Amino acid sequence: MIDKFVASALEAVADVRDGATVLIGGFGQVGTPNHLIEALCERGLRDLTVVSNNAGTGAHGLARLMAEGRVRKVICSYPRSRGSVVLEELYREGRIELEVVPQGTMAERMRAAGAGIPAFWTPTAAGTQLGEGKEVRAFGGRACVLEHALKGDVALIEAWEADRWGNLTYRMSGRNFNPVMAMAADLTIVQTQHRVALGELDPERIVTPGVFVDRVVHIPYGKPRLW
Amino acid sequence: MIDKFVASALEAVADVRDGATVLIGGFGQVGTPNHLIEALCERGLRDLTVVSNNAGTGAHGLARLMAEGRVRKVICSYPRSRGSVVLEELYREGRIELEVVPQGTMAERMRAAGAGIPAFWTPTAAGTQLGEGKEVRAFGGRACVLEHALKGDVALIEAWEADRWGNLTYRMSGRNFNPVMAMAADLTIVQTQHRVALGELDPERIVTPGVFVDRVVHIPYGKPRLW
Amino acid sequence: MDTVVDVVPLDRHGMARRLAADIPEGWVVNLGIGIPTLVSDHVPAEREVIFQAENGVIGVGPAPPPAEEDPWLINAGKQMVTLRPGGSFVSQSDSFALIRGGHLDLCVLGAFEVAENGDIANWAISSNEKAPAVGGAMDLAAGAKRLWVIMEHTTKDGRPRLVKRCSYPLTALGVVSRVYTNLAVLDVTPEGFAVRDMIPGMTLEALQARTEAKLRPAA
Amino acid sequence: MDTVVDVVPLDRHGMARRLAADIPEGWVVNLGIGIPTLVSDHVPAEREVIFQAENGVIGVGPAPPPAEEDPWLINAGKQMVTLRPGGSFVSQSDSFALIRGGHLDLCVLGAFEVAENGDIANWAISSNEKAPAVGGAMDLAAGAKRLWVIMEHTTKDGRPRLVKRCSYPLTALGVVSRVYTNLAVLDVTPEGFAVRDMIPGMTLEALQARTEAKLRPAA
Repeated sequence: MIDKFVASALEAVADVRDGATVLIGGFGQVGTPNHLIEALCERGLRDLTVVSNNAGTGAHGLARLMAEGRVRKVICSYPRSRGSVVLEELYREGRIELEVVPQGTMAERMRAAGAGIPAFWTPTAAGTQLGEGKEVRAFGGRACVLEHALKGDVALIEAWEADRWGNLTYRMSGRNFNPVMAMAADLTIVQTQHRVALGELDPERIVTPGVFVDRVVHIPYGKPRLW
Repeated sequence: MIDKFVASALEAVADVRDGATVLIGGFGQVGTPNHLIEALCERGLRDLTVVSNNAGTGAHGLARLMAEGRVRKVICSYPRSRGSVVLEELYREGRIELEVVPQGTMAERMRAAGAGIPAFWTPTAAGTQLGEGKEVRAFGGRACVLEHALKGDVALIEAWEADRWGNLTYRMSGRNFNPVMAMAADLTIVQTQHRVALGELDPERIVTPGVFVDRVVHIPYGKPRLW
Repeated sequence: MDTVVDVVPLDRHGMARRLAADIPEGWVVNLGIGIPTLVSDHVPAEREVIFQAENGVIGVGPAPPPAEEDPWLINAGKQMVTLRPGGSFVSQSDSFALIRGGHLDLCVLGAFEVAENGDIANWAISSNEKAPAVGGAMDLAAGAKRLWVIMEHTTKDGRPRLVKRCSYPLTALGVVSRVYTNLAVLDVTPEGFAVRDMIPGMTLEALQARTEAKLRPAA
Repeated sequence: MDTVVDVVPLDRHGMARRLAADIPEGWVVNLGIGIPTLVSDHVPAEREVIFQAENGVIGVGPAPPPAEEDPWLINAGKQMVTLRPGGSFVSQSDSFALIRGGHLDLCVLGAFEVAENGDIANWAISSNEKAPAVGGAMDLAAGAKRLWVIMEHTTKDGRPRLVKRCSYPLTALGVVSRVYTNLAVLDVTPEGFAVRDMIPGMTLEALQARTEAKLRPAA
């Protein structure tokens, strides 16, 4: 019997390694796998590359991971959120690498990784600072830059419902980066608000098929704390 | 008030032009916009390019469109279905152009058109007959071919439910190419089995947001006839 | 610079109202952070305009009353919002497929500068002190069918924002089609900025004095 | 060619049964048209294997009894199927993202020929009489984590199908990892075909006589 549920967040992240590239879902504080990130902090890893839209607020989650010196590089679109002081400080002191990527390009690069596309052309960022150093080619008279797939060793995801095959649904704007990150990593780990029996989810309403999921932890966290 | 419903299939396709590229949803006979295709036949157009996974069976739908000489070129992955005699005959006689595309590449080329990606690299077909003449580049040591976005002037789609904004759901394997074609054309026309009030569809269960849809015709066609 | 007597520049809401008046029913619209966000407040409820947020909300409604706030439902500015009947949720990748694939009828962004060739600079100041943050600005600017900018006509110290060439880092090249300022509405044309209309009392000469790029009246 | 006495080649179901025995629980598997489709019948119901069909069905179950047939639910071979509890529906683009993105643990295809370097030819004969039809074969062959081929060891007139180089048009290059025939199971290794096992009574010599490529026993 397939059963992707594991007992705890710590168990779920037990084999993440030093130097891993970790995709972390969520937009703002919504749909963020906060318990999995805290568990990752407990592991005391080194040299992680983190891909996340935002770069953490306050002293928890991703901000804690960075503050404790676990992160060598952050790839994100919007590091400057309310209370994102940790990254600002590390960045100013040159103690962290930062790759700023347009949000849509970031999503598309992960979708490409998940869909077997090694690289694609996009007009986004062509002719701008963020396009510097990239290969340029015109399509239909429009300058485009070549962007490469962005693959994770691990993805940390928050879902609303999950069954033992790892089928997932999301709640409202908690969907955000979670489905695309789920398909873009070698090891996809999910924290879910609700655990449901196999067959309980309407097959038409499953957003992430379990095919993309490796482990699930049931963490009925409740409402996101916005700030 | 936004209301994308029109009265008839004929009205829905009234402004499709000679030479148009028409994306036609469906896989086998499931999820096929059969009434819209028949309406297109009535228009008596010329030089259409049709993009469809299969190339029609029997004497109806796409087979009729081709038999009546409306189609200059077919882009598809699997022209050889049970009863696909019309295409076979036209092809043998050199009276129709045929571009055979791997099914996943065909889907991805339309997804690229819908997502603003002018071109992408894929290992599919590299080193084969279907990759001949295409630009080749290795990524991670693996040969890939460059594939270009495939955009429609018009897409003909079958949905299960639709509301006046054009939000769509599909039924089981009737989903197939319909969502990707809906986003890949300048003008997307839908025939729907069920018409529902705005707000009746669960926002988490809408597969194609109305943003991608231009016109909807209510055609309670019933079960697909498999052959 | 000459003085224009009796001219009252639009405030933020006045600018948003002016722009909102030009959005027809049925358009799919993304609003940037800041003044652009105010635009939706000035579209009459009976005119159906579909507002889209980068984080996958299609059919964004007005801010909820406090009792109905739901932290699961936020917009790209991380503010709590509502969903209109007919709204739906998609992933970030599907949301940006919509944005980048040319399915937005309109995107409204704020800016530091707009150049007469349609270049926009709105994401970074040149200083390297702070971590740069781009969000979805480059995707929106490059992807929408129409890009309208809403901004003050000049900086606080009177420096023009409608310029010959942008001095700030670019967001996208040649994409702005119209600019709404506190003083005027201007189209970006192949011949540069064309003034569509001005606030009462404003003259083309006075507007030109506040603008680096050359202005001409709209045809 | 020598004669092997008392050897009964596997029939189609025997081949499918032999392959099914090697699929562990939990794998995500796509089965091609023809003999591959039979494989699912030989996976015991209690061993959960997730069968995927190109047309967006994940968790394909067995064929329905006639009373429960639903024409809305077909597989890539256009046969009516069922959906297992836990199954789901996705679009063709999401289905091929799954296939091409390396999320299939296994794809099983039929073939005309497999070469000792792992090349597979299964989609077209060289003749130009009929319209060529590729379907999803090239995507599956290039995209799956493992590609196993199931086919008769030789053609009906005794011509080898396990060859040094394919003579038919290729489907994908260097991707086959194992071949199940009516006579043997062979791994494709950097050194060519290695025989894992043979049907009772078959010898390596007799198998070699029916094979163009050089065979060696598995390590």
